[in-house]
Amino acid sequence: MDAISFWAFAAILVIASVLVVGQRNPMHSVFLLIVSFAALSGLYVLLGAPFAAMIQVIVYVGAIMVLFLFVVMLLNTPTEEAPAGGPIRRMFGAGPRHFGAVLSGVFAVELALALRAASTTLPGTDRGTPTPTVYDIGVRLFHEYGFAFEATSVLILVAMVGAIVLARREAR
Amino acid sequence: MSLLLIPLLPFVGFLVNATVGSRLSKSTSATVAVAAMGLSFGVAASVVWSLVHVAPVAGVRALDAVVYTWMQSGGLTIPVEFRVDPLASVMILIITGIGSLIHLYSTAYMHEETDGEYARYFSYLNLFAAFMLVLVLGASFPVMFVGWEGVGLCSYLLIGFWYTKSTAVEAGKKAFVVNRLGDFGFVLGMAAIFATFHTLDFQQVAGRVAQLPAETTVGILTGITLLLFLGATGKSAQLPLYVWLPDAMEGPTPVSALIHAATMVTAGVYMIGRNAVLFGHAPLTLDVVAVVGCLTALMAGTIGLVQNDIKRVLAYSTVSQLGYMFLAMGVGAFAGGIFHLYTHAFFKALLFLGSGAVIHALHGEQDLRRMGGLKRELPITYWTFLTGTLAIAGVPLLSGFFSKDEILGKTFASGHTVLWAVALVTAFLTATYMFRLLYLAFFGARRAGPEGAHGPDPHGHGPGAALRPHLHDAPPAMAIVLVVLAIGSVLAGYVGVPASLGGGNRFEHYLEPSFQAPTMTTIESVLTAAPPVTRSESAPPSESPETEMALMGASVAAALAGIGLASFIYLKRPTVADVLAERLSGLYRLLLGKYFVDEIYDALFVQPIKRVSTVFLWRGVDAGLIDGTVNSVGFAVRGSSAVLRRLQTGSVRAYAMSLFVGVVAIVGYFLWR
Amino acid sequence: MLFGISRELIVHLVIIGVVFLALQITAAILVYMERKVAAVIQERYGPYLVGPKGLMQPLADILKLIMKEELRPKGADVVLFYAAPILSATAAFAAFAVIPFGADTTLFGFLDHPIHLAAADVNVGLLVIFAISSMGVYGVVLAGWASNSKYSLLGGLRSSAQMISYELAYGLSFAAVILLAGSLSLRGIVEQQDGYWFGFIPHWYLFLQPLGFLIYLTAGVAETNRAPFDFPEAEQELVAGYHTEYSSMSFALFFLAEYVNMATVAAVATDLFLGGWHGPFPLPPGFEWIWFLVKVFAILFFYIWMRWTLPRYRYDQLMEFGWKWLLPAAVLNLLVTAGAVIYMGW
Amino acid sequence: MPEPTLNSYLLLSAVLFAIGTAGVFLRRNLITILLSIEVMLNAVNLTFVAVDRFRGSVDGQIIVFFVITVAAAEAAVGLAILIALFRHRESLNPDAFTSLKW
Repeated sequence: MDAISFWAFAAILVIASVLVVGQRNPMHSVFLLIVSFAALSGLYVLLGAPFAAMIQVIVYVGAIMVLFLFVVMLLNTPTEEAPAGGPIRRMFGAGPRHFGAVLSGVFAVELALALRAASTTLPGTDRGTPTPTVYDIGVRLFHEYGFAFEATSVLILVAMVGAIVLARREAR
Repeated sequence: MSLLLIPLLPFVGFLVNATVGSRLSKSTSATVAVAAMGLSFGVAASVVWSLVHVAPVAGVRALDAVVYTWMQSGGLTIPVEFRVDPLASVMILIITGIGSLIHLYSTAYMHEETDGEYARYFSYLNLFAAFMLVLVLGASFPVMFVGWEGVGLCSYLLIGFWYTKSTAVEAGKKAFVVNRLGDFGFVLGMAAIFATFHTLDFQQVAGRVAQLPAETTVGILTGITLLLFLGATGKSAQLPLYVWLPDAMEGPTPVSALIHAATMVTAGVYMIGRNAVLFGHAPLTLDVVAVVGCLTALMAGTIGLVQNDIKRVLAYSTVSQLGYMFLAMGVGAFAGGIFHLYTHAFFKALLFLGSGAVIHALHGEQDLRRMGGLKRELPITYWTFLTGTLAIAGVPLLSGFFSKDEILGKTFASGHTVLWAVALVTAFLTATYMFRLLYLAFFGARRAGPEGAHGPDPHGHGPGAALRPHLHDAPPAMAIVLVVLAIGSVLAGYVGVPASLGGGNRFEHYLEPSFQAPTMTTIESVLTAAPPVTRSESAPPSESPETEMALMGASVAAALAGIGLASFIYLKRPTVADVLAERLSGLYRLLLGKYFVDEIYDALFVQPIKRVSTVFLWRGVDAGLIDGTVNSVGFAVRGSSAVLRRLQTGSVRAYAMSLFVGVVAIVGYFLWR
Repeated sequence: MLFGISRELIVHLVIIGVVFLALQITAAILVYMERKVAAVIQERYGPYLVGPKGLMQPLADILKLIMKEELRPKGADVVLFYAAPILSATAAFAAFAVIPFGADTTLFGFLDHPIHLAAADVNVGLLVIFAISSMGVYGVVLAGWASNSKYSLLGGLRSSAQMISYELAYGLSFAAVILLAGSLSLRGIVEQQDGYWFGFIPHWYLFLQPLGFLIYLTAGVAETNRAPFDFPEAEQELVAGYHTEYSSMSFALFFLAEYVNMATVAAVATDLFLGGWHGPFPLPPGFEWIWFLVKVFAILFFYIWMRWTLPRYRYDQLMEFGWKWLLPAAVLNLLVTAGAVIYMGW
Repeated sequence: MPEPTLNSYLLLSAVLFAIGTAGVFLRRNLITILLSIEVMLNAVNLTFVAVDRFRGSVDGQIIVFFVITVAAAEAAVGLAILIALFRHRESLNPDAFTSLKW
């Protein structure tokens, strides 16, 4: 049961992400990303972290992605402009970008190898172990991580002000 | 805590006027400033009251207030600590009391200034008061030094208050630089003290000095005290560093009254009194102090005889009175010196403010030769000024008499007959030039032509403003202050009536604890410390009342003679003055030129330094070495960056790429290592 | 055990099916209620032809919608255009899944262990509801954007902005209740509200959280884009807002979603503030869910009533109200509650 | 169908991360690039939660919480900057903003 759902979620996740970066329409990208987030939160639930899953959905899907949506609608740039110039120039112009893609592939392989280098026989995430409750998280968050919490809130405040200042159309 | 409040209140006043002052109306900022001082005075009074009723602990009567630990390194711990003992109490009363009066006076005197300037003036004045109080209340050298430098700064700011007047600015700079010389000595003295006693707290220093067997350490102590005295000469305008004070008269008159007569310039005297025990152990220094003081007194007096600027005369008289105080300190009559300081504060402030009233009435006219006959026109000013003059001249039963006589007596008693004689002569001179001033200003006929208000005109009246038929006397604010001070300078002396005149000389006894080492020491150490201490105590071998009376008579005679001479020359035969000037033209010019000290200094120090700075420091070091280095570094950087900047393609993707390549490389390295 | 499938599983599936159907029926009933109530308020007859007292009207509506032709504006984004209504409907139904609507029961001995009456019993149920209701925005925005029409776009933007703004107050009113109950699970919260004060006042959070309840209702109205906050479909301004371009079933889905959302909001309100299935007087075991239904429909009636009574706000007024009044009020409420919990031990 | 182990989660997040980076390099639209960055962030979050589960602690989830918060701030500011940029050049192509160079 868990196995099935894991592979299902994983598949959705990977495919959605690939599509996010794989096509040119930002609107579609946004929605695909939402899908991948949903899959991710599914994985969190599997990992016995429903809290994280819900936070993921509430904050990412409920807030951040809406923000992206607004910007996409506001700027209304449906698809990114196709690379300029003839085929050759396009090829070479695109050179570094493709190189980057290849590089990231290499990176993935490296990580995979690193994991293999580590013993593959890690104990599975069996459902037997008790899942930490929201209560535990809260206690720890507000004690050990109290300062970080406050700092983050300040950061958000700053970000808010900054965003408003930056995006405001200066009056003239 | 209230102790801390004393300097804090003026400081708050300063903050207010300095920050929002320019937006406040004149009346508001004036109210703030005066209120700050007034409150401070009230607090000071209450503190002194409680001090009088506190029982001496270990021979020390003092109230402490530690604010916080300022610095701590190794064996050195300096708390910001305020301490009020009898000596300090007298000082704070003078500062806050006279200070408040002068603030009040200024409200009227500076009224022609624009709002902003007005506020600026009062902010400076308040700041000065705050620093002065810190200076006086500081319980250790560093704290005192803060105040010491602070008042220096304020005096600089206030001398150059009318910064559009080049002379004022020059004078300010001069004062600043000359004071630096003194402070240099002061700082070295501090360092030496810490090296010797491992503490900078006055009481502890005194205590440890008392423990030292005098003979062994005379050398060190002499050195230390001489350095400190250098500082004192700088601040209190003694030879050789007195030159800045006369020029300081460029500042507004109330400033001259407060800073350059009543309070700041007496800081040096106070500092010596504060370290009485220390100085007491350095007989040599004491003699130096006495001689320097005496010479200063004489020289300033002689110069004062011929000056024509009303304020300069007063300035020189200040210098000479300060000389008196140092003389007193030098002969070990610490109480006497402080006593004179205290009375002097009254009548000299009074005189300055009186002259201020005159200048105010004449719209900035300061030249005695253009005055005269003001007696009828400015009655209040005249009478108060007269009181002040009598007081300073040492006419019996006025404050000046008691203090000056005290000093003369102590000097004679301490066996410095020569100094005594010189001091006597100075007393005579004092009387003379003060009455010359009085007569020239108030008697005879107006000598100011239609071109009346030339010369320094700080109030920005156009020329011919003096054409006005009637001169207005001091406005109420000023008049009140003048009267109060006049009363003060009459009565101030009576706290210290000498025994021979049937007074208990309570003042002296009140102050005495401040000049003795705290007896926190063991008996034998006190004994070892005994011989010098007797000398430092302000109780010299008492001479018989007859001699005392005789001395008194002498000083009175000197004073009266001076008055007589002055009235003879400037009332009976006004021509005589010019005749004398003709006859002794050499001497006259010498005096008029203030012994050409400024010129000498200029030739001796200023010019050479200038030359060295231009040729070597500027052309050689600065332009050649420093600029050369800097520029070459700059060129090097520019050259290299011309190459490196090519990396800055400006494309975000490129940056990300480089970063990521790095990541991949590093991970790979750790993988295939 | 039959066919190796435990009764629990069967019952569970049955419950899910029941909830699903119930919601659709509720929607149908609501359509009818809406029109009847409107008619009563406006002194009309309302639907009365189809069936007795027009009871069959919703059926007719649905048939009509199904018969209609699917239209798609030119230049619309095909995928998203059709994804939108599905998404909003899905979200609407999913949200209800975690809502418990009855006390544990063995269905009169059919089961040997009592079972929770809820499609899915999650211990962070409130968070789930919150998350999914925030998902609901997308259907609207998507529809607005995908149908490539200015009215739709405006409607979509408006409603998304509106939902985002009111989600804050919404969530904060949750938080107050969570503080009181000390649990994120809806069931737990309902259990907390069992019992009575002085034996007759039911132990509902409504009485501890009057302000919270008001805030919740208001925000809920805004969340569901109902009058007086129905800007996304402000007829006079935007034709029909984000679903201007929709027709036939896809339109029906939006319609369905709206009513299901209303039902959800009402149900949550019932569980959070009105003590769920705990009534003024207890019902025989196995029938508590009746209380639940009664309360839900009371609130729904209130919604409809409000819609036909209150005029629509102006958009800026709405935003101003949301940010300057509702949110501060919610924060205040939360603070007071926290204080009460700490110092008075509520 | 093999039972998922910690490794499979980590592998998944590695792949996800790689996809994100690839997106950053490939796309020519700043919005999409930001989205790719979000993908990378989530890859990391997944690692945290997985290891968390493995160690039976909650710190990972808390860190995830912080990551998400910071991501929110980042998105807000980033998008604001993006809007400002778009006002100046009618484009979101990162290659259009290369004026900040030597």
